[in-house]
Amino acid sequence: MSGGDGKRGEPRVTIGRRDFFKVYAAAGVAVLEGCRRRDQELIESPARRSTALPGASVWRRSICEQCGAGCEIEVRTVDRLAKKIEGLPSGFVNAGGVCALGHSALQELYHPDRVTEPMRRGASGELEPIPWEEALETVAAAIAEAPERATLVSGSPSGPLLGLWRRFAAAVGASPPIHWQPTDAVVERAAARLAFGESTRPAYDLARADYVVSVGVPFLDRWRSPVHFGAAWAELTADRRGKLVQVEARHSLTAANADDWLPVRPGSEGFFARGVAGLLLGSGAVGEEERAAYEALYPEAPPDLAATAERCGIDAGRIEHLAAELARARRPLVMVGGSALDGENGVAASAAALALNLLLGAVGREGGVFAGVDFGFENRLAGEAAAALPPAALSDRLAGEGESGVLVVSEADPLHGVPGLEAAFDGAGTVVALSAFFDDTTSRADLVLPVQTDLERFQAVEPDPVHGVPALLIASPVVAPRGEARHPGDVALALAAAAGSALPWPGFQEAVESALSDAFGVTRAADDDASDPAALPAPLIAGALNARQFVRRTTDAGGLVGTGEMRRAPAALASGDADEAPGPIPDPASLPAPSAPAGVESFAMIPFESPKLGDGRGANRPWLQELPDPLSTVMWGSWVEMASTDADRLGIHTGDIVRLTGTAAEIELPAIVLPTVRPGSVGVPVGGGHADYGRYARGRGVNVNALLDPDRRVAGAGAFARGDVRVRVERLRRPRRAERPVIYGRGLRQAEEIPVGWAPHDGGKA
Amino acid sequence: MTSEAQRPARELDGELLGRLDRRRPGLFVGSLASGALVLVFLYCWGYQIANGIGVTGINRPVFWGFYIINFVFWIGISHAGTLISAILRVTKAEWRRPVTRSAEAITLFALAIGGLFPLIHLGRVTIFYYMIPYPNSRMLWPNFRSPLVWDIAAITTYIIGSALYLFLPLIPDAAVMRDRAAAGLKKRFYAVLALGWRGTAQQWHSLEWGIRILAVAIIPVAVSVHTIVSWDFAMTQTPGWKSTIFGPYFVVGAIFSGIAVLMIAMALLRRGLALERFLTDRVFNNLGLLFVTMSLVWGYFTFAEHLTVWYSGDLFEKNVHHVLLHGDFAVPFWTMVVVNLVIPVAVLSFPRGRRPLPTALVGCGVLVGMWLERFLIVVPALSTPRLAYSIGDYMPSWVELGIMVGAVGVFACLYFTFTQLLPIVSVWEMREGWRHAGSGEAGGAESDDAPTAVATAPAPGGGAA
Amino acid sequence: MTRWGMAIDLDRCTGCEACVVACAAENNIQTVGEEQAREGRAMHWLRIERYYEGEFPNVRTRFMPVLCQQCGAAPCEPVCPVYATYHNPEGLNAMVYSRCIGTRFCANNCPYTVRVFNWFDAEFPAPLDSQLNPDVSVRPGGVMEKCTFCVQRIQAGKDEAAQEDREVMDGDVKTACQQSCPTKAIAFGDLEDPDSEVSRWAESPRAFSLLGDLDTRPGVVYLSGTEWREPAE
Amino acid sequence: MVRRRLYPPEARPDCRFAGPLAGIWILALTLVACGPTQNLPTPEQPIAYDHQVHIEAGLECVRCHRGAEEGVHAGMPSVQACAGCHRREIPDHPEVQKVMLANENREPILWAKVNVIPDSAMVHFNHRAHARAGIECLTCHGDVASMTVAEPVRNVADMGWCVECHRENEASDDCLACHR
Repeated sequence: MSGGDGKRGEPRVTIGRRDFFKVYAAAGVAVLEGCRRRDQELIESPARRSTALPGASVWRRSICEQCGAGCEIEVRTVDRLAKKIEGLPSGFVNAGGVCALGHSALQELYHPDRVTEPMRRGASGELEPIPWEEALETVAAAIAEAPERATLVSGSPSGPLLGLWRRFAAAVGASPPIHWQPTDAVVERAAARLAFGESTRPAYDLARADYVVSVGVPFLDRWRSPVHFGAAWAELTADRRGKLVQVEARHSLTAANADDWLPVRPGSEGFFARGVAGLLLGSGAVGEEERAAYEALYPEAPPDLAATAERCGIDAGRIEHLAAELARARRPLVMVGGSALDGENGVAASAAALALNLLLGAVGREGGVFAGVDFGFENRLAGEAAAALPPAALSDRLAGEGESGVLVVSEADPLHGVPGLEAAFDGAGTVVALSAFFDDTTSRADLVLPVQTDLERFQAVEPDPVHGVPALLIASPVVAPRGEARHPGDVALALAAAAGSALPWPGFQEAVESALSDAFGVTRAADDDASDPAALPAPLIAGALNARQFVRRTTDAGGLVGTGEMRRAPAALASGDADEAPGPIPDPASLPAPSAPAGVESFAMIPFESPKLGDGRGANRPWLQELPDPLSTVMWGSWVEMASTDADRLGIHTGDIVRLTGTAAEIELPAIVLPTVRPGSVGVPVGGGHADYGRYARGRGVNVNALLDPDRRVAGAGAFARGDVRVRVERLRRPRRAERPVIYGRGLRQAEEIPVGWAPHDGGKA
Repeated sequence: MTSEAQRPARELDGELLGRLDRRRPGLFVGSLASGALVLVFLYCWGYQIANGIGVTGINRPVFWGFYIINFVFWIGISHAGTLISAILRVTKAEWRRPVTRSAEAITLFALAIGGLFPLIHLGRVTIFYYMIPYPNSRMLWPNFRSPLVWDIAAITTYIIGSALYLFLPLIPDAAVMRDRAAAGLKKRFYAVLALGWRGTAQQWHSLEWGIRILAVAIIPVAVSVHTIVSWDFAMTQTPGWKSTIFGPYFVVGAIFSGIAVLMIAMALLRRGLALERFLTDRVFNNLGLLFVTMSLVWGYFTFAEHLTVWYSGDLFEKNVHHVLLHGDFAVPFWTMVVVNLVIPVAVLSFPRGRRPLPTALVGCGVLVGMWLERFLIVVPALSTPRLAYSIGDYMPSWVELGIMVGAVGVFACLYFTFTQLLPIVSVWEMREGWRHAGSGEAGGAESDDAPTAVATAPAPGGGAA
Repeated sequence: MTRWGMAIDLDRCTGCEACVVACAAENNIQTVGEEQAREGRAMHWLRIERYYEGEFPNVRTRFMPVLCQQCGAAPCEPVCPVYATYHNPEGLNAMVYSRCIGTRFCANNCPYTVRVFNWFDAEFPAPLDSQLNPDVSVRPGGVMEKCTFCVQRIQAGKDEAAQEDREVMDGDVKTACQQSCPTKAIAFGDLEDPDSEVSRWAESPRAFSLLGDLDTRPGVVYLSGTEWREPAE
Repeated sequence: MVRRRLYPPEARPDCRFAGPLAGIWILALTLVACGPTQNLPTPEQPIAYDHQVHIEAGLECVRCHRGAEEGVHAGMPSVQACAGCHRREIPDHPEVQKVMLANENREPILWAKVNVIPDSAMVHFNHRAHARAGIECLTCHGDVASMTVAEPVRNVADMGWCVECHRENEASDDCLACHR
């Protein structure tokens, strides 16, 4: 570090104090120096003692509840403030990773527009703050008045919490709560029931497969756990070991990373699966019992190659090639999900795709598909209460005897998900929203109860069994709750008490603890029969002493997780008894083709969840709004992806404002022309255009859900159909400066160019 | 003519100064207008300092914009005076006499403004002094490897040099003004400027030696200044900037624009002060020839620069080259070529084109063209970075435009003030000129007739005594 | 002597951009808002560049995370008039905010366009500011900034090691982006230490330097199995 | 000779302004000399805390400023901690009363920082690193033990001083050691 080394310019050229008076050139300047501002800063004596040193980092275990995946995280706190979220390296789902949405939980926690006190819509029509007790009284009264007409909606991914709501509904005599969850979650269960005879979400062992056909699964975008499946994908494709083929109409992030992309016509995924099945059966690579198992499901003959190619709109050669590679592969695996499931024929389609695994003998095999065994803890809190209802039940109930019935929405935003329900909402009576934000539903509510966000609350989560391993994750709060926000579970219990039908627990944590101790009792009693689905898998609780110690230990240890050995094939197939075996499945081919608005050239619109905003939950975080979409590189707002050929024909250029007209409504948004969009289809991200949801989301972008018709359902799984929407596309105008899309990669006109100089790396030595 | 040669010096002075003193409405209006523009300038700059540099249109990747463009442009203008008048003095061109003073004034003021732009351009102008090498409590020097620090050195030198160069020949005239002014503040002011000039032989002697030494010394300085300015660009690795030709290219461009300004200034002076006898058509003719030569040289450099880039086939260089010649910047580029090369050659090649009016008009065109040239050097290179993903664009904000226009006002304001306070035409040199014209010797050795000048011009101070 | 370096395996990068948000969270990077972003003033220190090859339906998509390459021979360093950016003894391309006067010369001279500028003072409406990382200064307007290789973590790592009276070991310092990457596509450590993970990655035959022919000797190594071709005309 | 020719006796340059100019110059230089290090203000504190008394009572610096040796920040004791002792020690002293009151209301006490490094310097000072190096508290904070109210004795914001000390002790003089 000596003076001479100016080579890379360390500022070594310095002068001692001695020389100070020698040079007088800059007297005046130095005077400026003399009167530098000294800001009067304050330093605080905190009111309470704390063990941590001032300004020292304290890392706290927690669970990310931004989605249902159950990523285990560590939160860095300094002086009782949360600073940074990092993945827990030992996290059983995320193994140290965190996704963009997960990081942004901090901005949800510290959002300037949080709801921090209970509010009621006063005479003025404005929401006015009221004390908790009063709020609870009001709600309880409204429920008690006509419990049978009360409607509960819970959007929390946490199983136990849903269980508690079920218990609550039963206690107050209301109908079971509606579990507000993504369409594909519902459809997958239905499809799994058809294909495997067990209605659990299938778990995929992606990492250990060697040839994966993903039918519409955007598992690198969002879906069930981008972090888990991202890691699995990396393992699959490491050193070109395995291969991923994406069969999806839209060029999703997953398709972008896939080794091969088959852009089938939207809605034809099921047909595609049948076609492939036909080729496999014909190839003779299929064993006898596989063939039998498959034909039990699909007695009639699959469509031939030509028909498939025609219906799916892709080159027959590619389908053949794919089938051949599947037949050749050692550990083939077929995944299904995402946009493939969102159409009206979603169940049939995904069942057909799942059934392929039977044909490939991939069920219950390493590198194959497993039954998503969950921890069964939801039922422990629910007790005898009936199971939760699927999302679509909401519109049925509202459409039905909605009048004057109280509607309690907990941590869900149905009005953003299905704007068509607006009218039905008006029909409903008192609308009560448990929410941390004024989202579309909350701002429409008559009563708003502030709830805590992930990091403020005691968490008990049954994660989505993404790899078939049961788990229960428990964590204590990381930071003190903001304002008067309460735990939704505590609110439920308080409501029950106020409604005169108190549940046996004072709070959610106590509920979880006691339920756990019951669980031990049960399993100790019935250690031998693990088949009892309600029972805790025995290995999980070995050595646990009592509930309190258990909770203490697990909250430190982040939870309770099974082992890979606990994966199991769907019970029905495992037991193999015939009457359990599912009956014939409606052939996707037999379902009607999607309807189009009359008399115009129509496009198939594919609503998709962008990696950053997800279903819209992320829209209120500046980090995510300013995050460029990985493919279109658009920040701050919505866009519609168009194929170059279509755009040329319609005279549309990137940035032009276009109008999409559907049967229900029309929306205007900027177009992004990409070389990767399937001609005849357009892609629009969901999650934009919130009526409210904090300053960063309000009126930002467009809510594509407005184009969805609330009466369209996925057949056989009470979920709203999102896919197969036909829209008309027309160019409106060149954008005004203020409505131009914010495109990050502004050199995208040179998109094909990859100007990267090649040079052997020299280890960066200077 | 000869009659005039006999008239006493004081009358000549009187006549000339009279012409200078004559209050012209145009001048008044001009001062008002420029004053207004000065306010615009100050407002915009203040607004920018208050709200942050973000009020400009610059962005990533176009980190430099109008401010740097104008910086280079004004420094270029500054070559109108000192350099050219120095050359003229050294070559003893007779017709320089009425021109030099105004030219040197232009230099000084243009430099002052040009030197201001880098400061306006700074993100944190409040600590601009970090760039100045002075002993400080942080015990840090600036980075002498940075072309910007070289700039500071070069421009400061040039300003001081030009100021002296403007001031020396001013001394005798200041003395004249002192003697004409009634006692009071004004007299004191001129007295200070005159530094006790009495017009003795020794004073004349040392004055002329001073001027001569400066005239020779200032030429390399002037050349170096614009070379160093060019190095702000040429020393980087940015495609479109890193080029060995930039040094001479910038100097030529500077002189080119300098002459353009000079042309305009001369045309104005000639009309305004009725100096047809000095600024004859022959002068314009010669200067016109010099002008068209510079135009051709500039054209040659431009051609050479783009040819080498195109020929090299360097990918990134060619990207920049592409947007220039047929891309987003094609229009300004070809406009520049027309006004800088085509028109001057077309007009100035013919004797009729080298008359005051056409030359002045061509000069205006060249000023625009040279501004465009600087624009085309700064923006396209930046908006076309190596990684195509980051390609950007640039649109100046009203603040930048305001400051740009305001700067012109500041210049005009300074210039008008100067003309109000001091003779914009060097009186004693004119007087000398008249004498030469009278005695028929075209620009004889000045050391010889300096005494004559003194002899025939009895020190007015003496008269007062 | 240490030479901090990073290796990025492009074959593992899915372009999910978790790293970008992690970076913003760790380094108090301001979000500039829609209008400013439209001006091209978004301030990500780390961006995922996306490139397409070919035409539908055989389009190949490429993702390349581009951050400050911490060049061994950094073009940005010599041009700064005040030493606000310079090369530190550990091979970091240091950026001293309090010294920066905002000439933006360094950014012009960066071949990777990875330097970003604070056009205005940062805004963190309360209580969003509760999240700000106390180890990282919030930069005022008019100051240049860029990826620092999470220097605050490097310093913390060294401080911790010194406290425990030992040398800094490989893996002691993890950058925010590296930490959050779901596919573990980023390695970080000491390039001088032949056993460090990053050195081992850098030895890979797939390793190359971004714009390597400029000989800026980047401290960031990219790994890619398929050749990244020069742009088409 | 030359001089005489340049300035003949009858012509002297006016030097009327030399005096004032020289005056300004000297003034400027003195200002430079007593640069930023002079006349540091001693801020008003909400409670007249007396260091000397506490030290004489046998308290160590680190007893209250817990982070001074182990942590990045020295930090201030919690109100709870203050009240803990003073429940026994002179609880009725008017100044102590303020503390007790704050403790009852569970509200923090906001002290005025004595040794301030302005935010604009963007310096991240690390106490424990200096403690490790065996730098005495009084090197920067002066002999607080003999102060009633703590007052600044050094301008801790004087970078030159930091750098000199770092050089003498062969600590890192890399900018990033402090500026981040």
